[in-house]
Amino acid sequence: MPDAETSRDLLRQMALIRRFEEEAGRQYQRAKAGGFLHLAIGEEATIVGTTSVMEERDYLIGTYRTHGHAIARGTDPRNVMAELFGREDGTARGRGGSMHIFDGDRRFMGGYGIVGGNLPIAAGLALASDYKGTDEVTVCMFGDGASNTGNFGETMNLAALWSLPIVFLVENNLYGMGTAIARHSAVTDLSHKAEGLGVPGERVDGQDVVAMRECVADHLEIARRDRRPTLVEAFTYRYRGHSAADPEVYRDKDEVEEWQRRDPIEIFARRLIDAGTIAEADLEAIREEVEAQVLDAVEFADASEEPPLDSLYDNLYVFGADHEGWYAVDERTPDPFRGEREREAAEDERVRELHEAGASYGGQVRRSGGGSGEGPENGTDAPADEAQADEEGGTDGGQAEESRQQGPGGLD
Amino acid sequence: MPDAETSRDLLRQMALIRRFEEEAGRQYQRAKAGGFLHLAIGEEATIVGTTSVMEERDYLIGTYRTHGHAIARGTDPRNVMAELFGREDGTARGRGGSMHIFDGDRRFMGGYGIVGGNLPIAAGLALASDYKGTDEVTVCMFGDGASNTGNFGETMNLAALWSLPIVFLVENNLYGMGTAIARHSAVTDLSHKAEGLGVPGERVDGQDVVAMRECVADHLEIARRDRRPTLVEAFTYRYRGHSAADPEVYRDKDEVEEWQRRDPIEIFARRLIDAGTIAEADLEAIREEVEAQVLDAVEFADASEEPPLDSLYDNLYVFGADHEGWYAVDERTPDPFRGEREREAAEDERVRELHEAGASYGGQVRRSGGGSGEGPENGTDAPADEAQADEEGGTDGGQAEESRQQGPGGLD
Amino acid sequence: MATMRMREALNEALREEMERDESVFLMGEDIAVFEGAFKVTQGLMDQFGERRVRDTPISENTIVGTGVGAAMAGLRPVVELMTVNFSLLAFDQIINHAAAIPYMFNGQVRVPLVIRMPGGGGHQLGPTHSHSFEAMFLQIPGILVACPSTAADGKGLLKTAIRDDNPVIFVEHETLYGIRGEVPEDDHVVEFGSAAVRREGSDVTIVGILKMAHEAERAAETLAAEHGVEAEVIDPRTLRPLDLDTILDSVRKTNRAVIVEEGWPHGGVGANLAALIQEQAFDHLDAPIQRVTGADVPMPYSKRLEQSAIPHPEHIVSAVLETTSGALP
Amino acid sequence: MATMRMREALNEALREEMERDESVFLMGEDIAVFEGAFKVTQGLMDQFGERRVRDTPISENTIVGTGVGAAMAGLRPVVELMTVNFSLLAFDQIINHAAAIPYMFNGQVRVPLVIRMPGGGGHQLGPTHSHSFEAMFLQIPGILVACPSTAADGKGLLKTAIRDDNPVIFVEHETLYGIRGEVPEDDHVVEFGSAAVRREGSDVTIVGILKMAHEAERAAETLAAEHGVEAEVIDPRTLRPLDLDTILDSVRKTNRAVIVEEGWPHGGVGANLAALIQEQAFDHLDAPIQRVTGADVPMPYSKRLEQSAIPHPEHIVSAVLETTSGALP
Ligand SMILES: Cc1ncc(C[n+]2csc(CCOP(=O)(O)OP(=O)(O)O)c2C)c(N)n1
Ligand SMILES: Cc1ncc(C[n+]2csc(CCOP(=O)(O)OP(=O)(O)O)c2C)c(N)n1
Ligand SMILES: [Mg+2]
Ligand SMILES: [Mg+2]
Repeated sequence: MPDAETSRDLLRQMALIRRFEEEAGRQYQRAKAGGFLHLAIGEEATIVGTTSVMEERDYLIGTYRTHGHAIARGTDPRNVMAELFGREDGTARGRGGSMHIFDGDRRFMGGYGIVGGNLPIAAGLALASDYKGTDEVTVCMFGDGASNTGNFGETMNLAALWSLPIVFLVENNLYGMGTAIARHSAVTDLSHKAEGLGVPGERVDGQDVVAMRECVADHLEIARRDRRPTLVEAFTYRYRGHSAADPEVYRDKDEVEEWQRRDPIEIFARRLIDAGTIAEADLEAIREEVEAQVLDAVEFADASEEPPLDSLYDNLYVFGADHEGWYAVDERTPDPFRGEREREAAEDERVRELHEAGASYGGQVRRSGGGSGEGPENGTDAPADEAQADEEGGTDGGQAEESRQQGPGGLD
Repeated sequence: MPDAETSRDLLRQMALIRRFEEEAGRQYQRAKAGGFLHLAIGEEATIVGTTSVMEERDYLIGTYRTHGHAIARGTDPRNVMAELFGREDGTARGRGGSMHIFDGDRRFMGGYGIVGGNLPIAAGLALASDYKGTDEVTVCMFGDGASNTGNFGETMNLAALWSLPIVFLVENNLYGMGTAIARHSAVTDLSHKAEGLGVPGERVDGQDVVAMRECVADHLEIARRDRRPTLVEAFTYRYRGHSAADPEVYRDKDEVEEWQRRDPIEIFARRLIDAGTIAEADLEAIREEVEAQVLDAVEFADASEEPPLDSLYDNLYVFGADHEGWYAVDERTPDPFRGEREREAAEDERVRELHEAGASYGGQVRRSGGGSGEGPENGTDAPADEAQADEEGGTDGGQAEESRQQGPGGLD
Repeated sequence: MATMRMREALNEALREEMERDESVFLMGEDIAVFEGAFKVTQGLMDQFGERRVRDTPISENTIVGTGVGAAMAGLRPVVELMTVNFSLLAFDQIINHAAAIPYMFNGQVRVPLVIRMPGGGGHQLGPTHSHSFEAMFLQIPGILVACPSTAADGKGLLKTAIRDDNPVIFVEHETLYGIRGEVPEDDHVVEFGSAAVRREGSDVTIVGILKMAHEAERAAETLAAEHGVEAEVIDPRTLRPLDLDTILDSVRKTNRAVIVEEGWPHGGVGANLAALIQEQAFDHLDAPIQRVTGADVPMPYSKRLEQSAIPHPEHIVSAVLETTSGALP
Repeated sequence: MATMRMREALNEALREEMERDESVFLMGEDIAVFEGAFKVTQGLMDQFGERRVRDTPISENTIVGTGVGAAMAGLRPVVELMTVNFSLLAFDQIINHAAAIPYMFNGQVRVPLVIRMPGGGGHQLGPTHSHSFEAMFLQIPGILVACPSTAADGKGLLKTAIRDDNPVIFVEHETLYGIRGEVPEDDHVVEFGSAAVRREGSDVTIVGILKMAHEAERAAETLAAEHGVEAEVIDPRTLRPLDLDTILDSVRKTNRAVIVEEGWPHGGVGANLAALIQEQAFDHLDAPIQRVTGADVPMPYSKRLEQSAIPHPEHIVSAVLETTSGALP
């Protein structure tokens, strides 16, 4: 068992992530956050157990379900929430959204929307660590469903062949979207899935933060010392749907409830109280602490500005001294060299007007401080010209009608 | 041991493939065949051992090294040679070339130039067999290098998950092009590589045609009866370079010689003679038989016509009664609807001339019977306008200089 | 005529073709138990069972390749890729295999495969989930490309796609699943290679695909009401085969063209059409062909940024006025 | 000036950049022990060792993705894909990752990655080994696309690509490796986005890339000698960024344009250029812009069929005469 301070901190982190994600869900219902929202509620021990034994210099890379991963790495929840709100102070200034959180300073290397897409990138991070002669380790987290992608086989082989310092960590929550593991993976004991590819594995109880810590610490040590990859299969569960859009027809309430009885936060809290490590009052204090932190994050996010329209082309390309900033082309006028020069071009009144006209389909600009009290029908909701959409059966008609219940068209 | 007649036939098939490929190599040197030429010399027992226990209704699918596979399935060597010559009577009428042999009637389903590309297609063939309720089995052959492709992991998992009737057969010849297996695959015992993906495997001596037969027969039986996939790793060797262009810097002469002492044809011939199954005279008869067959194939190929230029768009699309044949577009005139109408358009003198002009860079048309005696500088060789190419340092200059030694630019 | 949503029209097409032909079956991620990310396959597993409606692992290249193999063996697979963005993982099987096989094996074998995939932006799905790749697919000889914008075309084109003996890329638009429209009863099929003239007009030809076909119609209304410009609006419906004749006939009448698409500007659908139109109707053009496209960026998440990166009627109106400036009121 | 082959020029660029910058390293199939399928990496493993010249398994998407990750961590990987045809297996890492990452993470991280890949036809490699995908790559915001046609440009552009902080697709042509040319000594770099005028002329502008830049020059000689037509020949050298100014200036002078590429006709490089030229120089055009492209088929193996599917000077001459018909002698 970790010491008292560490234990309290693990608990606090898990509680923070839980409360953050619950609030994110609420804000999504209020249409403050858009797109897809994939919550990891139920998987907090897997996340925090892992990050808590990583060094600052280690790399972490994950999927589209990584609000908690960033927060556990030290990213301010304010910036994560602001990203969900699509604002200037978001982790990617509103470019990435929930699926693409990133914090380079904390070596949280993203947040990737393509299932399996982060695996080869992890290999590259680890290769760089080796190439530079450091003892950094890369932790690459992905889902059970991702173990069926071509990248899985390719990357396991490459990592083993080149003895790369990676811990592959499968967050096996038993489902890839609406498909149960037995319906998507021939071998369901994922700890063995990469053995024939040169990466041995171990299964661990992902609901037990202490077990996670110990297991991941061992594997980090193998990577750091022996410079070779291993795999950890964390057996876990998400309590919410795949995304906010998920009707969850594919699993029983019973199953969910059974797993909820193994809630990683409750289990750990009980254990700490039973052992006398913390008192009920500490629990209450943690609750209040994270509540305040999350509400503050919402307030912060809501007060953050919308990205200005003339930032549309920012960071599409990196420019050196020699470049004039015209790698991109734009289409709104017949000048193919606009692109980053957009800002100059925006001085042109007509172009500015067109940009505004387009953006207005995304609602009014939010001014700082003006967030609270506005209903969901303002802000990020439906087209400006709703009546017209409706009348026609609606380019966006169907979607607009359904999105508040299901999210975008029901897609994950 | 198979009976005398079967044994003699196995030997004859292996000898035919060997002799065919030797001759193909010679014809390539003479520039009668172009492109890449990948010979399977040394791997004949792997091929014939496998096909000899397959049923006619079973599917076989392979790689770019499959002259022998088609011949072993019953394709007339004449048509294979004609394909290498790029002629009308080729298995694909000169469209595919050496890398893309196909014989639908014999359920030899190709010949694929993309490493690993045939694996998912094999899954589809097997799925169709199951879907239709037949007991057909698909044999999917590929190399050690292909086991590193994303398709390998994806297809193994899918085949196991869906219990598809496939025998995956790795022709492990220890090299993927110029890269030794230990330099490309973390796990070099490929029989275990797919175990974690749900496909158990077995290694067999690919130089021993009898062992191959027995092993593959067992696995065919599992597929046919239990409707599930397994993997066979045939341990074999190619005596020639990866392709005709290969300088073979990556392996020792010693290694090649060691494997040549395990020549699958010689070993089997000796065994049959030692056992009294055949006599030396039989050997001589087989030699003469295959010699005649291969020379006949060359003569046949050489007499076959070049595909007419107006067949360029043939079979690009399949047309029903409703279609006018204009799915394709062509660029030589500003009519985007030409495509299959090419033939009509070719009536237009200018278009015909342009086509001829283009084709003339591929040498003169070969008339039937006119093949023999022509030097390599006619026919399929360098641009018509060689002097010009030379003078300029040559669009094709460098290549033309090198191709007779190395094949196209030294590529695979 | 029945009124239904695009989603339902597509579902009906699948259902009817599966009823008609036992060799038609469906494969894709989450299409069976989950009934599809966009619910297009709703109810089909219940009706046809798991043999014919198959959930797959997340293995895009292999799913498409399995479709190719099954098609070569005589079945008619309809593969769903969850979105067009993931089709990039299957480009090898689409281009090097599905498109090439009939040709490279000299017609010994066919690949009657349909690959359905929703695409496009507008749902704030950000830079990995919002793109449009029609302009890549239309380049490839050996495949056909359909992109319906109405419920009726959704049904009619999908039925045609399934019956066609060639591999078909069937692009749907994520924001159009909810759109309602009249769909003819019975066996409604829409021929490939026949463009739909959505509105007649004499002053300018606007060509739009998928969602942009609707935006073009809206722009045309504004142009008529506010600028006295009568636009002819054409939806090509299939990009390969392409019904260039209908477009050219219109341009020969209007002498002006604007092409609207959601994809990127460089080398897009509009570039192809502009090149073809100027080649074949040069003497009829009174102004440069204008293109209205999505912005040249990976799609940003922020709703306002995203909307500013997608064409809207205002942009189309502006482009039309540019082609008509000086010439019309 | 030294005279060398394209292959040697590329090799020199790699060698010099590796000597200059320790963070530059190479990965690819058969590039180390085998020294590259086209021998571009000859001698580099011997000089730099296996740490910096790495043979990979056949895993295109993962090789590119490993390059993306290494670049994000501060290295400058140069990945070789054995041919452009296999790049289709890596389209996901190229488009959804390499191109999108700097933008989607708001510039917190860069992807200074070069992906080299030989392409094109002419060696009878048939339908899986002979294609040209420049027209797909140029569509993608977030990457740059270079396509050298001479030894000097091969060296100069590759050095620039390696130093550039953006992901670069570097397309080489398989039949140009042997071409000889003068290469300036010392640190020869060629700026991206600057087209080369290979020949001056006043009657027509011919734009050609890769091998077609050479075929365009040959056609220009024939045109001058046999038809009294003086063609200006332009090689854009990079397709993104695109030096449209140089092309437009030429067209404004010649009033006619012909674009030559080896890729497929529908939606090709030529379509993009034709669309841009007519947009921006409409009033200067005296005739439709002509495109000369590869035939709309997977490349056939037969040498004569293959050659008939690839553009040659005759086709270019014919297209030029079409644009000048009636107007010139
Ligand atoms: C390549 C790709 N295919 C499909 C999708 C759509 N998709 C998003 S999440 C998901 C399920 C992934 O399941 P898993 O890997 O188990 O992760 P989890 O969501 O359970 O954390 C799917 C199919 C995608 N984003 N990328
Ligand atoms: C996807 C892909 N990548 C690379 C190549 C180039 N290439 C052709 S054969 C080959 C080696 C394959 O080795 P293996 O699978 O062992 O088969 P073998 O040639 O030994 O029979 C390579 C890299 C290719 N054709 N396809
Ligand atoms: Mg999961
Ligand atoms: Mg091999």
